[in-house]
Order: sequence, then structure tokens, then C-alpha cells
Amino acid sequence: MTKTYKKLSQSIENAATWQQKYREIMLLGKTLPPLNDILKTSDALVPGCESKVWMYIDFDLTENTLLVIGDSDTRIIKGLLALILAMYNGLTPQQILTINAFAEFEKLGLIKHLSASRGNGVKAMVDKIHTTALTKVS
Amino acid sequence: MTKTYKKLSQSIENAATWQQKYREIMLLGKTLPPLNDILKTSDALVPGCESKVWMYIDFDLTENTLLVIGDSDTRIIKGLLALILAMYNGLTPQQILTINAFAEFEKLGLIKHLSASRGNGVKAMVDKIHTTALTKVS
Amino acid sequence: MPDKSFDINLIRKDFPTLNQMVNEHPLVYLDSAATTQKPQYVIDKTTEYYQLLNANVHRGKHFLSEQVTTQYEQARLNIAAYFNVQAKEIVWTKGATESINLIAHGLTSKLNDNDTVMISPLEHHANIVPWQVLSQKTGADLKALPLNPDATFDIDACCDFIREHKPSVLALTHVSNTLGNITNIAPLINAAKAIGSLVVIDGAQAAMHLKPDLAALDCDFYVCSAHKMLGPTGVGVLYGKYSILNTLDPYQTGGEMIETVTLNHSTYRCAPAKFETGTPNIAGVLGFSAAIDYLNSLNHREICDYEANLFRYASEKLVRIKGITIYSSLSDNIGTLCFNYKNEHPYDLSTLLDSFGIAVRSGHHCTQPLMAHLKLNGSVRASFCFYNTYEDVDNFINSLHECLEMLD
Amino acid sequence: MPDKSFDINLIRKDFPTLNQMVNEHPLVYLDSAATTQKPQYVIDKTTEYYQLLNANVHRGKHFLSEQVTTQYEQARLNIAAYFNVQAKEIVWTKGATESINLIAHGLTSKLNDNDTVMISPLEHHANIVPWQVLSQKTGADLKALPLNPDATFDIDACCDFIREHKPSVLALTHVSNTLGNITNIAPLINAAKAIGSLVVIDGAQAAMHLKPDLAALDCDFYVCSAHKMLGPTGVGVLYGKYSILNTLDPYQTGGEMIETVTLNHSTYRCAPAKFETGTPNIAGVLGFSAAIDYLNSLNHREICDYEANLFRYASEKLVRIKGITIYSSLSDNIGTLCFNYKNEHPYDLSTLLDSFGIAVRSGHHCTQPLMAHLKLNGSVRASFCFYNTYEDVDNFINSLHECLEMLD
Ligand SMILES: Cc1ncc(COP(=O)(O)O)c(C=O)c1O
Ligand SMILES: Cc1ncc(COP(=O)(O)O)c(C=O)c1O
Repeated sequence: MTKTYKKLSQSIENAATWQQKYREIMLLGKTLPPLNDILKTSDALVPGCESKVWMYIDFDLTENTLLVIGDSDTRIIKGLLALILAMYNGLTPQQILTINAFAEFEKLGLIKHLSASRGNGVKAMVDKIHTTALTKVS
Repeated sequence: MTKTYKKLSQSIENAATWQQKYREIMLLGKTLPPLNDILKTSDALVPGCESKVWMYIDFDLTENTLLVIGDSDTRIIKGLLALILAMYNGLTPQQILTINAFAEFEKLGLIKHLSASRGNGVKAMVDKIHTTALTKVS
Repeated sequence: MPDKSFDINLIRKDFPTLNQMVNEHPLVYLDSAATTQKPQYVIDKTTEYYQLLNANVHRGKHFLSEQVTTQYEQARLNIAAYFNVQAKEIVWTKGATESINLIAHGLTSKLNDNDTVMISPLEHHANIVPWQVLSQKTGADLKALPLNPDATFDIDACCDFIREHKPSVLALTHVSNTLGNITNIAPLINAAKAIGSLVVIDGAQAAMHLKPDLAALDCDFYVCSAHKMLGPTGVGVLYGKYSILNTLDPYQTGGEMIETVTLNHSTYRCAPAKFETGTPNIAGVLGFSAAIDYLNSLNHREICDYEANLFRYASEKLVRIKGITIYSSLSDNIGTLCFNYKNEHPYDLSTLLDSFGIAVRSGHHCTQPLMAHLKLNGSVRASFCFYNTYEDVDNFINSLHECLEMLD
Repeated sequence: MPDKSFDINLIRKDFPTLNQMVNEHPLVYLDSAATTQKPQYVIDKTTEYYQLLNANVHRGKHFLSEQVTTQYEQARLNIAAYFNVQAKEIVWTKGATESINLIAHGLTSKLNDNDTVMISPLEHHANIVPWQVLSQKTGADLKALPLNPDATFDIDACCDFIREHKPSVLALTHVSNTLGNITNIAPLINAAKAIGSLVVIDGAQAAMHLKPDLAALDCDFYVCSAHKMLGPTGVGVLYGKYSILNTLDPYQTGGEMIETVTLNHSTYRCAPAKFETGTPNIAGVLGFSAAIDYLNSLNHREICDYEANLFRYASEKLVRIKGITIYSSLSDNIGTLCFNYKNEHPYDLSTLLDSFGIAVRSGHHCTQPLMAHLKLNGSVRASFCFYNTYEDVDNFINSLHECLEMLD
């Protein structure tokens, strides 16, 4: 877990109401640099979601770390993506595999946003990060 | 309602148990003369029943009465047919139209055998007798 | 059920789902266009079936089977009476979608590339894709009625369009699920019948709110789903004018729909049996019938008036909010408000509303062509029903204000 | 649900329908092959859905919709685990009949008049007529496996027959609904897979009694109905090996199964979504999952042993009655006794038995070709389940004696 994530997640965990949580999440989203329009290709699109979610995963060979970038056309999903990125970015594949995003989201009271019922791309993103990490490890 | 019917129905009405009712019904069936095999044509068959039921309706011009004959390959349905025949045979179309077979069967505790759920041909037979009577009246 | 005059407080008590807290707020259910809530009476009938009557229908002669078959056929009479048609014209399906698929399949052998099938840009995907499949299979042309930019119809222009293109089949929704707009289908049906078209009406949204008299409407087919009429999930109706219904090719095949089966050849029964194979959703059918009983126990005129007033109240409040664009027509509407706020994504809005216990829906509502017509990626939809209250509207509008504040 | 070891008295208490009087006799329900009774646990889950959770599944983001979608997908995992397969290989249908129709339809574009489709004379009409339709549409040859005069299979001869005729599709019932006979399908599946056939197994009767391990069986498709597995009416399962399932053409079209829709063209999602359009039978799916929970809470081995012993007890008594002919195999049977008495019409026998509260079924049981094979017009069928008691058997046999006396 990165330091950034710990800091960011704190504010969400501390939010007393759903409204405050969403406020924090949307603020988080605003900190995420927007993806350049030419990168918003249909290949990068997570299919089947009401909200559009684009993502790219890069592997930094020298540092042996993953770099994930992403964007969404909705504020809430974008905030959740920011959280996910903070959770994983700059970690080695080994470190990534020790992270349980579900448990983290559970802790923040956001588990429903990662559940099977949400075709919102966040879960697909987490799955893809883990799959990529796995290929780098083996 | 014919006299024969009144006599026959009495025994069923008086039966205390279902078993006694069925015994009476099956006895009644035995009194019904079997249809000659050559008359058991598919045209005369009431379609869609587990039990086979054949029927013919004749009109006696001189007497202005209907004559119905029928048969079945099951004992219980055959008994019910005998009851129906006794109910209607020898009556004029006008008389027939005053008869409510459902009410009669209700009285005998046999209504379920005339209900929509029974594809047993008895209901189809009653319907056909009434339809034929109607054409003769008008 | 005894007749009841309309008392919203009594009505509310009949719907157990409505009386609950969601995210620490009282639930405000504004998603009845997706599925309506069920009165306890309907739930009890379903339970009663499983607890007392449970048996398969037809052909069984034992007590339970007998009882349940009688009730099952009684249900058919009940639904037929609701629509003012004959029982034998009612086919049980699993819902509106299956009903439309059944019709489109049943017409496949009757069309060719000289035929035109006509739909509209307003349709639910369930009333589009089956016709695309039919058109692919038969070569028939698929055409859409013209639609005004605001997604209303110019009825006269549509009648002309029908007369000009002479569709063999015209398939239209009675009420738009996305907008709630009621289409004035009577003149369209008349224009189509005059040139010999078969007319299929998708009544999924209309069947409860409008209680249509199908004999008077004179359409050839009408479809609906129980779950949008206070009834259970997994059951629906296909109404078809008997002479036409009976000419459709069978759809699913198997037990009960057959007369005789040898290893190489089968003969089929007449409608409706011909279209009903396999063990049906018996609990669903009995529950549906109970829902009809419940609706019949209310005064339909009173329901309509209440819904119309509630809709006027809600729309007047919504209209006044700056930045809100409403896509629904505010007259001739069953009670659905389809809208967006500025350039905000409807997903954000519906998610924020949910945090206040307000259940609305966002997305394309299974009407992508309509979204394209309106040049939208999606919208928020709040759909009302007679069990909603003026307080629900107030809660909705107040919470909406708070959400918009969060977004601004 | 906590695990329970098998105690028939406790089990009986779970099934409310069983505890009632019929025609002044305690109900003896011997028609489980038509539909099983439901435990209270299943009924409660259905009620709970309607009372608390009622909302439509998928795409909704509000609280109720969320909750119910999660449970709905959980149910898929649950059924998949029961059969030892993957959740994405499970398609919800309205029952076994629809499942078979879906497969046959999905294969239509893949067969032609060089292909052979193979069934058997033992099949339920649901596993015959859809293949006849497929064969009519494609020109494929429809062939039946050889069946011994007593309606058992010579498995070696059947394997040879398969190797000789090389069917593209082999569709077989795991257990005969009329006889209860369990077919030893493993060698038949192996023979068919070895020559590249697709194998479809009709598990309507087998799915509960045998709890088949589908990964081990290695068939391509397996179908069943919830209502024959303690679950609700109007819901069933199509299992398909994913790689093959996903290649089937879509069946019903409409909302949710699509990716994009324009007025003239649509693209479809992957399996299972591609086969699930329209609002599903949500209450049915949740109830089905509850039925699986209930079955899992019992020890499957214990159920099988109890059913086998009960069947032995019943068949030994029936066999001894003079004039009774039994058509069921008395070994390898799930617990169904198919029989006639002398030349008596089965209708009379079942009607008389009903007057004693004994619910059996008579007729052709949707297996006319099997009846023709056995040279019968019909038969009486008494089908047992683990909730039946030894006392039920005694009541049945005693009442049967009385009925025979009435007929003699
Ligand atoms: C062996 C078999 N196959 C198929 C079916 C059809 O099942 P359903 O009526 O639930 O679709 C049945 C039910 O009677 C059956 O016993
Ligand atoms: C207008 C319209 N047509 C068809 C359907 C499909 O109904 P179902 O999902 O019950 O099959 C719906 C449901 O959303 C609808 O609103």
C-alpha cells in the first residue's frame, strides 16, 4: 500500500455520511490528470459500463514497478479510479499481488462499488492490474 | 331433466364417500351400450383427452328431440357420459337449453369432473349438446 | 377483493417494500418503470400456492393438480377480462420481451423481402432487436416512423408515412419507458389496419397505468409484463386476436403444446396451448392474477387522477430547477420524468440521489436509438406510481437540490 | 443453512404442502417427477425478495437494485458450485424445455443435411420436438438410439451405434421421467465425445436426485428445471461448456443481451448475458438458490440411500400384487414406479387413487414415443422423493388394493 493511498483513504474512511464520502471521492477525482483525448480509444475502454472508463497499464523495466493510468467520464468513478491508482501505482508486481482491493474498499465502506452488480469498470480495472502483475511475476 | 336421470343421480347423490360415488358411476357406465367399433372414428373423438371419448348427436325430426350416443375407453368417464346422456336424451332443444349440467354436477359433488382443468371430454360433450340444441331452436 | 376507494395511506400499507430505510433515509422508490412494488396480497397468493396447492398444471387428475389448474385457467379469464378480450387470446409468457420474440418468430415464415416492418425510434430494445432479427431472416425492410426532435410524434405525418410505406407489421410502444410519453396509438392503429398491416403494441409501460381496452383499440397483438403491473417476476402476457394468433408458427416446442409425437413427426395444438410448452411459471401466473384483482379493487379513474396530479406536482418542481433539462413530455405522460443536469453524468446524479434513499435510474434505459435521437449519452429517470406520495416528491426534489450543490 | 443429518420427521416439517388432508385422507404426494414440493425456506426467500428487496437486476445503481443484483449473481455461483462448473457457464432460463429450445435454436446455423442429430425413444417431448424442428430447418437427419424391448439400453450396442452414425449432436435424458430409469450416460458421452459430437443431457429428473458432477461427466450441455429440485416454478438452468456455449447464436433478443443498438443493427454481449434478455424471474432465481442451499444442507449420500431404500420397499410391495405390470427398471432408478393393472385404463386407477388422497399421475407423461415402444396407451406413475415416508408407501399400497377391488 502506498503512502499516498493511506493519506487519501483516510479522508474517505473518516467521512461520516455517504454524502461526505462522495464529496471526498469526487475531490479525489479532480486530482487525477485527465487522459489525453487521443488515448480515449475504444481499445482502452472497459466494455459494458454505463460510465466510460479507459485504462492503460505500463511496466517500468528499470524500477520493476507497474504504472497505471486511467480516466472516466463520471466524477464518482473517476474518484474511485484515483483511489485504485494510488493503491497500486509504483508498486512491484509482488507487492501488488499482496493487496486485496476488496478488503480495502470494505474498510472504506465502498465495497458495493466493487461488487459484481456494478458494471462500472472499477472491478474490471482491479482485475486487470492483478492479472498483469501475475504475468510479470511468473 | 328426464326421469331416468333423476333415478340415476339419486344413487350418486346419496353416496357418502368418493369411493361409493365412483362405484355408482362405474356401474352406470356398464349400463351404457358400447359404441360399435366402426363408429369409433377419429372424427367422433373429442380431441386432447387422456381418455378417449367418442360422441354422436342425432335429431329426431318427428319427435323434435335430440339423441346423443357416446362411449369412452375409461370406466369413470363412461359413467359420467351415461349420466350426461340420461340428463339430455329424449329432450327437445328448448328443454335442453334450460338444463345447467354444471349445477347438476355441483349437486352431485362431481363438479370437478366438469371443470376447465379436466380435459376429459365430458365438458366438451355438454358444450356440444348445448350448441347443437341452440342451432335447432333458432 | 372488496372495492376500495383511493386512500394513499391505506395503499402504502399494502406495499411492504416501501416501508423501509435506505442509507438512513426513508426509501423513495422512483423506479417503477423498471419494476413495480408488489402488494402483500400478491405475495400472499404466491406463498399460498407453494404452501397449499403446489402441483403441476394440466393433465394431472389428482386433487392438488386439479385445484391449481382451475386457478391457473381462472387467471387467464381474469387477465382477459382486464383487457376486455377472450381468455383463449391470452398466451402466458415470461414477459414482454418473450412475447415480442414469440410474435416475431411466429411471423418469420410469412414475410419476405417485399415486406416492410415498421417500428419507431422510441422503442425499448425489446421492441427493436427481435424485428431486426426478423428482417435479417426474411429480407424484409425495417423502417422507423418519423419522430419530432423532442421525441414526440406528429400523428398525422406518421399516418401518412404508414400509408406511404405500407408496412406488413407495425410494432409500436404504447408508452415510452424512458420518457413516460403516451403515444396516441389509436389513429396509428387505424391507419395501419386500413392498409392491412398487423399491429403489435408494446404495452409494458401502459398496461397498468392505462388499463387499455384492447377490443376497442383493435390492435392485433398487445404485450406486457406482470412485474410492471404489481405482479411477480418471470411472467407476462401475449394477447393476440384469435384468428391471427392461431396462424403464428409455434415458438418453443416440447410437452403440452403438442397433440401427437412420434420420433420423427409432431402435430401441434391450437392457440393458446400451441405457444405454451414446458412447466409454466405457475406461482407467477397466480400472483399476476392476484395483482389484477388488486388493481380491479381500486378505482382506475381515481388512480389515473392521483397519478396525473402527482406528476404535475413533481414536474412543476423539477422544471423550476435551473440547469435541469427535461426530455419527457409534460402532458400525456404516465408519470415519468427523464432529465439531466447541465453536463453532469447521469451516473453521478443517480448515485448521489441513492445516498439519500432516492431510487432513480440512470443510463440509456434500453433505448439507445432514442438516446441517439436526443443526442444524449444517457439520462436520469424518475418514474412514479400511484403508491408514491407528495412527500416522496418533496424528498426527491430536496435531495436533488443537495446533490446539485455537491456537483456545482 | 446449517448442515443437517437426515431425519425424515424433521424433513417433513420443512414441507408445508405435505401436511394436509385431501378428500378426507392425509395427502400422499407421489407426483414429484411432475414437480417437487418446496421447503418453507425456499418460500420464505421468495417472500423476502418481494417484501424487502424488490427491484430489477443489473444496470440499476440504487440500493435495492444493487442488493438484488448481488444476490442474483450469487445465485449463479451457487448453482454452478452445485454442478461443479463455472458461474459464467450457467444461463438462467424458464425451465428445462426452454433450455433445450435455446440450444437447438443456437445450433441451427451450424448444421446442414450432412449432419445427424441423435436422440432416444426414451425422451420427454421437450427433448424430441425441438430436435425435430432443428432437423426440419437444417435438413439434418434425426436418428434414435436403439432401445431394448423393456426400455433399457444396451450401452455397448449404443456406443457402437454412435460410432457408426457419428451424430453431430447427441441429446439424451439422464433419467427417464416416465420410468425413473437412470441411464448410464458416461460411456455414451465418452463414445460421442471421441467422435466429436456435441452432447446435450436432459437432467430435468436427475439434477436433484443424482447431483451430477458436470465437470466429471464432460457433457457439453446439461439442462434442468428448478421446480423439480425443490425450487420455484418458471426458472431453470442451461449449463454449457463456456467455449461452446459462447458460440451458440443468440436466442431471444432485447434489452440487456445487447452491447449496442442502432435502429438497424445490434451487437451482442458474451455468454451468459447474450442469452438472458428481458427482466428475468428474479424471485425464481433467488428461490432456486435457496433450494440449492437447502439441498446442500442435507447429506446427499444419505438422501440417496433413503430414497433407494424407500424405492426398494415400495417396489417389492407393488411387484407382489397380481395383475400389476411394472415398466420401470427396479435397479438404477431414482424412485419412480410406472405400472398398469391388467387392462384397466390408467385414468380410472389414478382417479380412484386420488379419492384416497394418493396423488399419482396417469397418461403418456409427455413420452408418446416411449409409450409406443412399450405398446401402451398410457400408464400410472408413482414418483417418490426423500420427503416421502414408509407410511406413504403403505397408504399407497393399501389404497391401491382397495381400488383394484373396485375395478375387479
Ligand atoms: C426428463 C424431462 N425433460 C424435460 C422436462 C421438461 O421440464 P419443464 O416442464 O420444467 O420445462 C421434464 C419435465 O417433465 C422432464 O421430466
Ligand atoms: C416499453 C418496454 N418494452 C419492453 C420491456 C421489456 O419488458 P421485460 O423486461 O419485462 O421483458 C420494457 C421493460 O423495461 C419496457 O419498458
